[in-house]
Amino acid sequence: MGGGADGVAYFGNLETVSKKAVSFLKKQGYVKSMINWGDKFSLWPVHLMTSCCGTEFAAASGPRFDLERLGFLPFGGPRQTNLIVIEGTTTLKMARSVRIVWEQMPAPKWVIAMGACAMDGGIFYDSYNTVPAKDIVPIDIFLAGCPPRPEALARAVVMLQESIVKNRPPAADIQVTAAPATPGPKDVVEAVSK
Amino acid sequence: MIQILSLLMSVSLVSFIEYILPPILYIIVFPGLIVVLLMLFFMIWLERKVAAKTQLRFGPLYVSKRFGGVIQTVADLIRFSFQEFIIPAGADVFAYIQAPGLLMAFGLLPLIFIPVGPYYANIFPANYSLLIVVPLIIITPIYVILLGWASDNKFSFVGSMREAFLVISYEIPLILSILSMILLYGSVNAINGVSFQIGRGIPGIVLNPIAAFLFLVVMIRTTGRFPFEISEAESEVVMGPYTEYSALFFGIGMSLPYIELYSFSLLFSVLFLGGWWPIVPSAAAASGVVGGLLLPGLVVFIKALIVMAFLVFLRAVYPRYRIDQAITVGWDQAVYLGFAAVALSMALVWSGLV
Amino acid sequence: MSAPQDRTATANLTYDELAGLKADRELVLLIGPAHPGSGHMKIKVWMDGDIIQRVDPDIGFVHRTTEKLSENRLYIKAIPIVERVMLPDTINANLAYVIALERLLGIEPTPRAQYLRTLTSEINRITSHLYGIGLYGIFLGSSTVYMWAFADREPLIDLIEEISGARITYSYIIPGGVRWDLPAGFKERAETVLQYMEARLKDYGKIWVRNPVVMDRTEGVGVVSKSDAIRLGITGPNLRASGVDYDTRRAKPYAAYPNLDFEVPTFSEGDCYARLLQRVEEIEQSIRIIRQVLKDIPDGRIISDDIYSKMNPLQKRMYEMKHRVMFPAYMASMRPAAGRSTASVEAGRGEIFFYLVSNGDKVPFRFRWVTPSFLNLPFFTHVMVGQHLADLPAIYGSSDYFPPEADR
Amino acid sequence: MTGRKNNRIKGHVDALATGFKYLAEPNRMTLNYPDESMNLKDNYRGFFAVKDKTCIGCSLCEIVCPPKAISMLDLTDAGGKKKKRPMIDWGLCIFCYFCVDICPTDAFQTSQVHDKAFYSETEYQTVHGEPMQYPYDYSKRPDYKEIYESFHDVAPDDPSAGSKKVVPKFDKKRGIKYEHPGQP
Repeated sequence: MGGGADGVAYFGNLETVSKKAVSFLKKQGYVKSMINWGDKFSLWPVHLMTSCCGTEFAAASGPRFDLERLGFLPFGGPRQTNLIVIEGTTTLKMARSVRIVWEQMPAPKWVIAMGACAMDGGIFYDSYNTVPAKDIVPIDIFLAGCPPRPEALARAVVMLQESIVKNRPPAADIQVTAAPATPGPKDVVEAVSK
Repeated sequence: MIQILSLLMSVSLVSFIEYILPPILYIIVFPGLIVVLLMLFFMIWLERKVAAKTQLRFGPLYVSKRFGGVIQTVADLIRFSFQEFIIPAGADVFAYIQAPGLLMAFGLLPLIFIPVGPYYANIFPANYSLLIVVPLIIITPIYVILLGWASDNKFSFVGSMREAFLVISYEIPLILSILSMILLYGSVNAINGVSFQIGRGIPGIVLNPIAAFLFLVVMIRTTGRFPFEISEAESEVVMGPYTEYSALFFGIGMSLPYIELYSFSLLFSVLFLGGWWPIVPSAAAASGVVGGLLLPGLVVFIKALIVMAFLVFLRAVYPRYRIDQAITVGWDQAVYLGFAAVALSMALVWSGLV
Repeated sequence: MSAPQDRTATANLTYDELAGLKADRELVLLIGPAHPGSGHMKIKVWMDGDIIQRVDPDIGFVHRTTEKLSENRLYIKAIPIVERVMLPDTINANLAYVIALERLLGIEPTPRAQYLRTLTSEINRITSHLYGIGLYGIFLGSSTVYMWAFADREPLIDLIEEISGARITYSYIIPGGVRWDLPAGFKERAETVLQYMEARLKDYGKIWVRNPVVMDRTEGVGVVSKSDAIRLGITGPNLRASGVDYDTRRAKPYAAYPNLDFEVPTFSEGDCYARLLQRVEEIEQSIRIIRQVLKDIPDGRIISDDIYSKMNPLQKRMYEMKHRVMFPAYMASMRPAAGRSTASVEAGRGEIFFYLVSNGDKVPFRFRWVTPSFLNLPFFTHVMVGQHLADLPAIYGSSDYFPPEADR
Repeated sequence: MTGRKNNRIKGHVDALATGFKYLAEPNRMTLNYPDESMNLKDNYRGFFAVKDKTCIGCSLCEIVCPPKAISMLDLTDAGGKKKKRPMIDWGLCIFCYFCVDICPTDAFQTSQVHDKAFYSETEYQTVHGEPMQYPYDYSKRPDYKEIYESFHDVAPDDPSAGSKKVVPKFDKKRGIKYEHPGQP
């Protein structure tokens, strides 16, 4: 424990110390599988309604499909969550919010691109105001349909859980997607593998 | 070194059981840390499950299908523990980091002063228990305010301001409610209060229902249950004071309302539900660990559990009040009710009915 | 932070300096677009203490350029586009567009198709109102009502799914008629669902509508007077909750509505509670309409002869076998004669207005539509001033505003 | 239900009693999805494939497709004759079934499969292998013959095939309940 110049006390450099500790712990096999188990059953999507698939997202958390069974609890703030479900089209204006929310979220984070609009553009493929979701954030699961049925969202969550258990790293760790200053449909994705 | 060893050897097994084990049991096991932790896991799961049941669905299930997903909170805790901890750029770092810890500490502190068995008097000074518990309960929300203040977020700020307003407006009803019971029992020692109820055979909730109702309302407010879940209102101020907190610190912060709920419920069952009645340990058994501590403690705990279950069930029924309505209730009707409760107690005592 | 601490220091300040102090006290909140109480929009709120001074909604987060897209595509391709804009209420958007298109083409749908359009439209109206009521629950903090409303949408959604083969985006109504006929035994199943819905509405009354906390939160909050409602141009249930008896189903009848007997409920108070009750009442009326439609529905073809005659023999055989309309190639090459047409339809949130101009080409020359949510937008900025911060979600939720619909 | 005068105490009691009623007698309508899945109606609009023999290559489906998810491929069959066949991009398809309905020969093989998700773009853009370009980007079109061979006449694989199939039934009291067709 050291003393800062202007009367602020530091516990070392908190960020580096905690990162070192976490990376050490994560190398231990049993710890890793425990973390995976925790992540698997605690996928909390952030409240980010990008478009109209939000109605089916809402129905998926509703009683008939009740994704809370799988530990999927929609939550308000981005700081406490670890999953974004991009619900349909992202417009140029919304793309910035999506990127900001994604960057506000703490580290192991996943993204589900829900619906045709988030995949290749769907019916709005040639609109001047929409962006494919993969140009904004790295995406783990793509989900077909317009809008996909709630079961399909459940399928995406199940597939995400499987990939977590199989130690597949989140797409955020593999791809480095540069945030376009003004993201547009023709912006090139720079996917750099580690 | 040798002196210490000889001292240890001189401590016989009997004195170990009599003098050293009970405080350890009391602090670590019950109603201390381990039970608090288990209660926390269970209560958060129960809240989600009860709400889900009322809402025509299952709630957490797949994490352990056979037991209805009872370890859901454990999974959430593990996930929170290993998530990235983010300190916002504008936050007051020192306050931001220490606030959740202090919150936890002050949330746990009242537990020491709530007697859960007659044996309690042998370990801790119980003579002023009610006088100590009240300020300890009231002081905790100050750290909630600190939490919001340190975060440098407007929603946290608004949320902590709401918390501050509500704390102030519900202090007087809480004090009046406890005061009326102190007047009735003629003692600030909660053990005397329980023996009063056991001796008369009437629980406090029947003796002074106004005070009990008022205490319940204050309890709902302080622990942020619906319809008084105002400082964390998700659709208004996101998560209120907790908006910027991530990872384990959020877990610590969010567990506070449940710890408060626990201490309040213990206090409620001691003050109003007859404490450890129907188990009335004899004088000999009262000084034993099992008869004096564990069995009465279990009874108090079960009563507290029922109270907690009722309070978490309210989530399924009510939306939330507006802040000004809640404050008006606190300063207006609740204070009148408090005076009525005190008057009722005085009338009971003076008329010699109890 | 520079506010003077000394009490006497403010005594001699001029008005402008005091106003500066006030600006120092002012709190500006940016609510949205990733805020649990905002939906797909950003609301900028200036507050003095807990009182809202000014509200500036920043819309356009879901602007998907439907008008421009439709002007570059075949007429038939606009059906899915208009649906995506009003996702809780797709049938009504679809119906409004198809009515405008039919007027351009000069096609008249068959009576049975008219009844089927009314039927699906009313079922969709119930699901749309339930969607609004459910989200209002979230805004006021009651997750139970949200869950219940979304649970009770499901049987109704299943009913339309039986007819149209999709959960939300039905694309059911086409020029000249509808795409599928009623399946066997539909009437009995629909009656079961309606009885279930009626029983559930009583429980909604107990836990939500008559709940004292809800009444405290909504009564007298966000009051829109009758004259204000007309002046601001708001529409739909919000307009009727302010005491204006205007319903497009009555004023400009379409589909099978002229033959049906139903009431248009109105409330005079114009506050959030009236808007909530308005939706509950309209659900009851919709149930009544659905019963009548199922009783009175005439037999016959579900597609007009204009379209049927253009089908090839295989498609005609498919229609006779499966009661399912196959598209003749004409659907991909519709060229309405030059002209213009309009259509108004009462959707769940209010009146949709369509304006189509054709210059004889296979794509529309002008495609213009006005959606109800956009018309309802001015009213909540109007009434939020002077209310508490906590009333913002209460008013927003009561208006049942759906941002994608407003942004188009 | 519409009156405004309300007894507050009765209101609280009613609300709590209704809550307790549903707590004591849970009226669940949850489908346990990954374990159970619904049998949808025959006309449900799910994933579909092309019947190669029936297709005459008239391109009507390509013309009518609203999101341009269908693009016609120029292929040569075994006899060396040129033919056109539709190719579907699931990243664009909105399941409106305009293509299915406009087909003059009813050449689409429909299914009720509706719950497909993909780990990467390469998986969905043809379902079977090589990624397809955007339909309007004709300059980069590769030879799709092999892909098409593996694609047509193949019913889309159902991710929920292994789960228990249930049939939703309407109920006056519970709204929706599920019945297992296999059980009596």
